[in-house]
Amino acid sequence: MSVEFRLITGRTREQAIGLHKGKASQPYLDATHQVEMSGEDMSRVGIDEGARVRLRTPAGSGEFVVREGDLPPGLLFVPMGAAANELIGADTAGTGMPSFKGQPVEVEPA
Amino acid sequence: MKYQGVEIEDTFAEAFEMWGSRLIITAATPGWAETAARVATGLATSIIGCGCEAGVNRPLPPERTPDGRPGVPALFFTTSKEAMEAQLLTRVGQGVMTSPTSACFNGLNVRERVKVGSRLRYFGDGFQVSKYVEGRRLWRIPVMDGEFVVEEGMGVRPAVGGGNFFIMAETQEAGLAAAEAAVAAMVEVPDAIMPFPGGIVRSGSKISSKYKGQHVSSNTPYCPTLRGQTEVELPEGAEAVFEIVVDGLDEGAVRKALQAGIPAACGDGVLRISAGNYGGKLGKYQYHLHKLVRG
Amino acid sequence: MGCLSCAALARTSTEVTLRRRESSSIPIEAETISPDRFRGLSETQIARLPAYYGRRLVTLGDLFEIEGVHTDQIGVEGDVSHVKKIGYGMTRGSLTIRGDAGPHTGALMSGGELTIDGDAGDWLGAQMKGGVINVMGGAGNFVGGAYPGEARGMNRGLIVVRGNVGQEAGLRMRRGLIVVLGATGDFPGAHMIAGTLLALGRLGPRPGAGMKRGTIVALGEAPELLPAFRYSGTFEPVFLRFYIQHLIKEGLMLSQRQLAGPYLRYVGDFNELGKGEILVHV
Amino acid sequence: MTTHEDVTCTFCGCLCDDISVEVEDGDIAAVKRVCANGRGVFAEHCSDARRPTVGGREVDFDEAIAEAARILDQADSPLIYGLSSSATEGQRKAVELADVLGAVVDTTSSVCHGPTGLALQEIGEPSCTLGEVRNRADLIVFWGCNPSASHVRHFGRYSVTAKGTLTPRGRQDRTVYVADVRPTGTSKTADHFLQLRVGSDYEVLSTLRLLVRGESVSAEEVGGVSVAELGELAERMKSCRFGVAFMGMGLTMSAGRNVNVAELFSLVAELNDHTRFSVIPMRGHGNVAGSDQVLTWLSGYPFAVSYARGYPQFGPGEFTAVDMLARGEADAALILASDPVAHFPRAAAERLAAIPTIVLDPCENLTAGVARVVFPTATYGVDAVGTAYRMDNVAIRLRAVLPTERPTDEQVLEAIIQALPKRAAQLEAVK
Amino acid sequence: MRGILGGRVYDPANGIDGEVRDIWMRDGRIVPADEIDPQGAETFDATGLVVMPGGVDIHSHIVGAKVNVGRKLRPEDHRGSERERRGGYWSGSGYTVPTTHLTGYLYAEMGYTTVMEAATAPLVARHTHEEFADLPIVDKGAFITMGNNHFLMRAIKEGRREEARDYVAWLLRASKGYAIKIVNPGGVENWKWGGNVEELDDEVIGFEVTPRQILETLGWINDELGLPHVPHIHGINLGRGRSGRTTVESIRALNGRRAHLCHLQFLSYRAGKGAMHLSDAASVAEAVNTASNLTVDVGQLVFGPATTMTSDGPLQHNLHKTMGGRWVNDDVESETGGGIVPVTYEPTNPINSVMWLTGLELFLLIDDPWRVSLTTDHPNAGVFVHYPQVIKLLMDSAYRAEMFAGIHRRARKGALLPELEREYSLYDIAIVTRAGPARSLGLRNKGHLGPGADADATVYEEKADKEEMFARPRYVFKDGGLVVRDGELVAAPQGRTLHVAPAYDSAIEERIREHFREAYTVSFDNYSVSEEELGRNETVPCDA
Repeated sequence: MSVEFRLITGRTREQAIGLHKGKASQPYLDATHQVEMSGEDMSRVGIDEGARVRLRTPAGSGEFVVREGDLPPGLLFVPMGAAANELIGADTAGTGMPSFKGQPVEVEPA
Repeated sequence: MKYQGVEIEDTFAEAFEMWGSRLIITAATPGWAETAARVATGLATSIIGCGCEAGVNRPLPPERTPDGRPGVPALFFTTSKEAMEAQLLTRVGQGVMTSPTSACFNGLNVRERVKVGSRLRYFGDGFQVSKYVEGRRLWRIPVMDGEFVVEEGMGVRPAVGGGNFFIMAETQEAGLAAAEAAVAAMVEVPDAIMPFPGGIVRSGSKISSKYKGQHVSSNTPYCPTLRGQTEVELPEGAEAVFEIVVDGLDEGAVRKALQAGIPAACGDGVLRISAGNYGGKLGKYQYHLHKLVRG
Repeated sequence: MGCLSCAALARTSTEVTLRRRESSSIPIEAETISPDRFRGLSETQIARLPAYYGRRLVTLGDLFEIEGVHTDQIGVEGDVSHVKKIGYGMTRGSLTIRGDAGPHTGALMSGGELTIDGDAGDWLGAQMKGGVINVMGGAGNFVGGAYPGEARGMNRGLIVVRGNVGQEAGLRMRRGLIVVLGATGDFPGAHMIAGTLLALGRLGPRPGAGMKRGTIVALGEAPELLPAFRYSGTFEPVFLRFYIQHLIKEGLMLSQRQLAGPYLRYVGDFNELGKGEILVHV
Repeated sequence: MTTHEDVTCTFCGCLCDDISVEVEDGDIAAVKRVCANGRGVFAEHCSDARRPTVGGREVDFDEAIAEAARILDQADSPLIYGLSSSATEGQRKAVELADVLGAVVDTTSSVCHGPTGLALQEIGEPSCTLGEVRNRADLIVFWGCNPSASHVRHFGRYSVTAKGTLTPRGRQDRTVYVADVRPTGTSKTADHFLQLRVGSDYEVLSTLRLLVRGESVSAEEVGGVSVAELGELAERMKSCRFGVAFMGMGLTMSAGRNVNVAELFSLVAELNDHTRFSVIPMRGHGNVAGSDQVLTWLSGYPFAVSYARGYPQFGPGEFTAVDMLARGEADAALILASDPVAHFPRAAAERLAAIPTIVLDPCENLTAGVARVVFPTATYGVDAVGTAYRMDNVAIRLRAVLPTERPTDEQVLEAIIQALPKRAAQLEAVK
Repeated sequence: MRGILGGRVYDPANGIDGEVRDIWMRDGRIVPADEIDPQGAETFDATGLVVMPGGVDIHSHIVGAKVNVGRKLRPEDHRGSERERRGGYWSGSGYTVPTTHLTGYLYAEMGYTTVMEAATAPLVARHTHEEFADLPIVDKGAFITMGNNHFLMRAIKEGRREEARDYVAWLLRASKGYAIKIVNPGGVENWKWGGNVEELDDEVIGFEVTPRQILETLGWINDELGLPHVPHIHGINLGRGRSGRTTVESIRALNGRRAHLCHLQFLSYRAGKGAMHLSDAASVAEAVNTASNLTVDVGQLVFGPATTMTSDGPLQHNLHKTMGGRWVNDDVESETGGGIVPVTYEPTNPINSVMWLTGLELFLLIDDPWRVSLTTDHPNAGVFVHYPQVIKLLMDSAYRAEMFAGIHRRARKGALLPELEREYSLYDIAIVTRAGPARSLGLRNKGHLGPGADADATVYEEKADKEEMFARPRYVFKDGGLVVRDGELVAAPQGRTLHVAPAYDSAIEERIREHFREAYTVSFDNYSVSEEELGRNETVPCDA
C-alpha cells in the first residue's frame, strides 16, 4: 500500500561534506540515500528509523533509508543528489528549473 | 393614373439626405427588448421638434443578435453626425441603459462611427470595463441589476429621410383604415421606419407661417375644414388626409417602403394618393408616385 | 476569418506544401516559413530561404521537400515538433501544420490564420497582434504571453486551443481572446493587463496572479482563488454572450445554453490595480 | 611552512575571504576559520598531476584537446554547461567558446537562481551588499533558505550575529524571521518562524503584500500561517530601520518558481515606500553569481543563451540545460566545473551519457564518469588565481596557495578554441 | 609609419581649423614633422575629407556593476539589437545597454577612441576592470564614487583633511581609478535611512557633515593630489525643479576651485506649474560662464529608449515611483548606492521635451566650447550611438527648429531655444567631442594631433547632413592602426586602462585596515585591484 507525500530536496551539511570526498564515496552515498519523514507519518506508514522505503514518482523511483525528521506530516525531505534526481521529472514549466521541491511522491516499504 | 380605383397623382415625394444609424437593443426577454427599443425611439417623430426621427424594425430572434438574446433593431435619423451622437447618447443613456437587462450594440457594419459607449462609460465612475473583440469594443457599465453592455461606437451612414405620401379619403374612418393598412405593409421593410405615431401623421406641415418666429404651420392646403377660407388642394369629397413619412438607411429602403405602402393604401373610400415636395429644389431624392406604383 | 471547427486540414491544390525530410531532435529555427516570406516565390526560391539547423545555417530546401506554387496558403507536414518560429510575425494568409509544432509558433503574428493539427510548443502566439491561431491539440507554456522583460503579451487576435495548455497562459496579455477547451496550467492570466482568457476545462491554480485588468472565465472546475481576490457578486455577464456568439460564428461548437450563467465574479489582484475579474461558472 | 591569510573559500556564495591556510611540504596542513562545508575545498582538494582522458584512457593534453575540438566541431547543437565553480577567467573563455562555436551556453543558475533572474527581469531588484546587512539591518527575513546548512558562516559574517556599525550588539540588535516549510537549523535561530504549507509561498507573499499595502484580507489563515502573524510581520517590515530578505531555493524550486520570487521582489520594492528594505538571493556555488555576470556582459543575458544563430538569444525553458538535454536537443556537451549527472533529473542526466561529453573539473564526478573526454583542471582559489563574485555581486580575488601542474579552465578552453576550425568562414560562405 | 594625407584637419588644441595637413603616425604616436619618413609608409588619401583626433567621451556608463545589472534587467533591450559574430569579432546584443565588445565596436565605429566610465563604487571596481578587459579598442578609465564615503565623511567631520587626502589617494590606487566622482553628496547616505539632502547645508545622518563640506574637501584634495582630471560632480537635487538653483549654489560653493559638473542638463531646471519643470539653462549657463574654473558635460536627452542608472539611489527610487515599472537599487556598504530604472523619452511628454531643450540651451548658452563636452550621460539621457544626431542639432539650426516644432506644446511655450541661433562649426564640434574633454580629463596625449599625441584619429567625409557625416567615419585609427574603414570594423585591438597613482603617506593604511574590520565584509588585503588584473594599462601622471 502506498501513501502520497510531497517531496522536497535540498542541501544538507552531510551531503556537502560527503561531496568533497567524491560522489562515489560512501559518506556521500549515505548522505544522499536517506529520506526524512515526520514521526507521525512513520507510524502512519508503519515504518521505523533505518527502514528502507521505495519512493515513486511519475519520473522514477528509488530506495532510501528512513530517518525521522522535524517535518510536518505529509512532507518528505531527501538530500539533493543523483538519488533524489531519479524522482524528479524534467519538466521545467518553461523556466529551466525542474520541480526539485514540492513533487508529489508515493512511499511504499521496500 | 388610377390604381384600384384610386387616383394616383402625377407628382413625386421629395426626400432629403440624413444620417442614419441602427442599434440592436437586446434584453433578457423579447418584451424588455421591445420596451427599451420603444422608449429609446420614443418621441422622435420629426426632426423639427424632436431632434431626430426614429423607430423600430421587426424583433430579431436570439441567434441573430450579437449576444444571443432577444433583440429589436432601432433606427435613428438625424441631419448631422454630431446630432446623431448627441441623440444616441441621450436616448441610449436614458432609454436603454435605464431599461432592465438591456444591452445595446451597433447594428451597422460601416466604418464611420459616432461615440456612444465610449461616452456613456463615464457613468461607470471608474468601474467601467472595456472589452475588445475582433475590432469591436464593448463597454461594461455597472448598473443595479448587473451590467449594462454598450458598444463603443455606433455606425452611421448617409441615409434618406422624408419619403412620404398623402392619403385623401372620403371620411376620417376610411382614411385611417387605409393609412393603417399602408403602415402594416411598410413595417415589413427592413432598414426603414415610419417615425410618426403608429407610422401616421395627421398634422402635416408646411414651411411657412404668418407669425414671426414660427417656422412651420398647418399644412393648410390639405386641411378639409379650411375649404372656402383658403385655397385647398383636395379632390371633391375628400374630408380627411393622412400622411405617411418614411426614413430609410438608403434610397432603396425608402423606395421599398413606399412601394409597399401606396398600393396597400388604395382601399375603399380613398380618393387620391399624393405626395409632398418642394419642386425638387430641396431634396436629393425624388420618388415619382406613378413609377412607384407601376413598379 | 476561417472556420475553426472545420479548419482545412486537408491539403488543397493551391497551397505550398513543405514536408520535413527526416525526424530529428536538433532544434531548428525557421521563421522563414510564413506566407509573408513565400509571397511571390517559386518552389526553388522558397527552397533557398534560410533556416538554422542547430548552429548550421541551412536552407528550407535542406530540411523540407517543397511542392506547390506560390500562394498565401502553406501546409507543413512531417515531424516539425523541434522546428521553432513557424509563422513568426506572419501578417496574412494561412498556414497549416499537420502535426505537432515547436516553440514560438505564430509569435508576433499580426494577421492571417494559423492552424496546428497536433500540439504546439511554448510561446504559442506570444505577443501576437492579430489573426487567428487554432490548435487542435494542446499547447505549452506562455500561450499568448510576453517574452522576458517585455511589458505586453498578446495584443489582439484569437487563440483557440482544444487541448490543455501549460503555465502562465495569457501572461501579460493586453487585448484579445484566448480560448482553452482543456485544462490550463498554473498561473493562468498571470499579470494580465486586459483581454480575456476563456477556460472551458479546469482552471489552473493561482489564476490571475498580478492581473491589473482583464477577464478570466472559468467554465470548468476552478481552484481556490488567491487572497488578493475578493468576491464581488453573482451575475449574468452579457458581454460573455457576445464573445460566445462571436466564437459560434467562428465555427466553435459552443452554445449559449451551455455557457449560460450565472457566474460568480471575483475581483483582483488587489496587489495591483484590482480591476481584473475571474468569473466562475456556477 | 607557509601561512596564507585572507584566502577565499569558493564553496558557497558567501566567499568568505578571511581563511587562513597553512601549507607544508607542498600540501595543505591546516585551514582556519573555514566552515564544515568549505573545509573540503582545501582539505580534499584535487591537485595531483593527472593527465586528461579520452574514453577513459589517459592521453596527452594535445590529443585530448584535438578530440574535444573534433566533438564540438562535428556537433550540430553543442551545449556548454556549468561554469559556476570556475573563476571568471574560465567563464569568459567558456562564453567565448560558445560564441565561436555557435553553441548554447547555460550555467548552474538555471537549476538554482535562474527563476530569480527571471524575477529580476520582471520587477527589478532592490538590493545591497552584505556589509549593509552587517552594519544596518535590524530585521532579517530568511525565506525558503537554510544557511545554517548551506551558507554556514553567513550568520556570523554578514547577517544574524554579525556586529556592525549600527548593530554593535549583533544578534540583540536584530529581529530574525524565517519562512520555510519545515523547521531547520536556521529557523531555530530565529525569533519568529513562519511554517508554510509546502507550495504556498506565493499565497503567503501575496498576502503579506496586501497587508503592507493596507488592503483587507478576509482569510484568517493563508498557507498554514495565521493572517494575524503575517500582519505583525508586515508591520515590522514597515517600521524597521533597514530590512533585508534573503531568499533561496524554497522559492525558486517549488511551484511558481520565478513568480514566487517576483512576488517577494515586489514586496521588498514596495516596502521602500515605508522604510529601507533589500533582498539578496542566497547564491549557492562559489562563483555562480560570477557566471551570471560574465554571461551578461558578454551576451546580455544571465543564463540560457544560444549562440546558434551567431548572436546571443535568451531562452529560459528553451536553452536551459535540463530542457535541452531532456528533449534530446543537444548532440554534444562540454561541462565546465559542475556535475549535472549528479544534479539533473534522470531524463536529462541520461542524455549526457548518450552524447559525446567533455568535462573540465578538478575532481572526479559523476559526469566525468560518463564523459568521452575529461580534463582534470586546476582549482581556482586553491592552486590557481582568479576572480569570483560573492552572492551580493562583489568581486573577490581568489588566491592560489599551492602550485599545480594542471591547466586552468581558461587554458583548456583557449586550447580548444585554437584547435577549432574557423566557423566564421562557414557563416560567410552560406550568406 | 602611416600617413593620413591631404585632409582638412580640425585640431583645436593646436589651433588648426580645417587647414589641409598630413598626419603621420608611428608606434602609436603622432610623428613630429622632422621625423617623417614616407619611405615604405602606408598612406591614406584624405583629400577632401575631414580629419579630427579620435573622439573622447568624458562621461558614459559602459561597464561595471550597475551597467551589468542594467543588461540583466532588460532582455527586451537586447532582442532585436543583436550583432552577429563575424570573423574574429564577438557577437553581442543590446541597444541602451550593449554588451562589452559591442560597446567598444560601436564607439570605434563612431570615431571615438577614449571613453570614461563615469561611476564605479570602489568596492566593485574589480568588476569594472573585468569588463574593461572585454571592452575592445577604446582607451578607458573609471571614476570612483566618493561623495558618500564613510571613511571620508568621518575624516571631514573630525577635521582630518590630510587623512582624507591620503585616503582618497589610497582609494584611487586601490580601485585603479582615474578620477574622483561625487554623486549627490550626502544624499545617497541619507537614502540608506530613507531620506535625501535638498540643500547644500543639510546634514548627513550620522556624520554631521554637509554636502557643501564634502564638495569643498574633495575639491581641495583633488588639487592637493594634482590629479589629471578634476572632481567629477553630479550635484544634489538632480531632476528636480529646484536643481538649477542648487547647481548655481554649488558653483558658488566651489569657490573658484576646479571641478567638472556632469550631465548638467539633468541639473538645470526650475519649477513650473504642478509637476512641470522648466528649463533653468539660462541662469545655470550664466553661472558657468562666469566660473572659469569649471568644465561641464551636457547629458543631452535623445528621444527614445534609455536606461537610467546612477549612484544616486534616492533619485532612482523617486523616478521609479513616478514611472512605475522596474527598479533596481544597490546600496554599497560604507561607500555609495545606486539604482536603475528603464525609461523611454517621448516628445509627446512635456517634461521630456523640456529636458531635451534644456540640454540644447546649455550647449548654446555656455560661451566657451572648451568647457562643454558632448555627452548623453549614456544610457541615462540617451544612447551614445546618437551623438551624431546631437552634433547635427548643434550645427544645424534649421534641424533644431524642425525638431522643436515637434515637441510638446507646454515645453515650447516661453522656451528660449528658438531664439538661440548659434550654430556650432566643425571646429567647435572637434572641441566638444575631443579636444575639450581630453583637456578637462588632463589627458595630454589625447584629443589632439600634435607630435607625441596618441595616434587616435578619425576621418570623416563631409556631408550636408551632419548626422550622416558623423555616424559613419571613413577611417578610424587607434594607436596608429586602422580599426574602422567605411564605418565597418577592420581590427579590434585591446585599448588601455587609464588610471592614476597619486602618492600618499602609507601610515593611512593602518587606519583604513581598522575601518575595514569595523565596517566591511571584504578583507582589506583582498580589496585592492592589482595591476596584473588590468591587462594593458597606463598610469596617467599626477602633477603633485
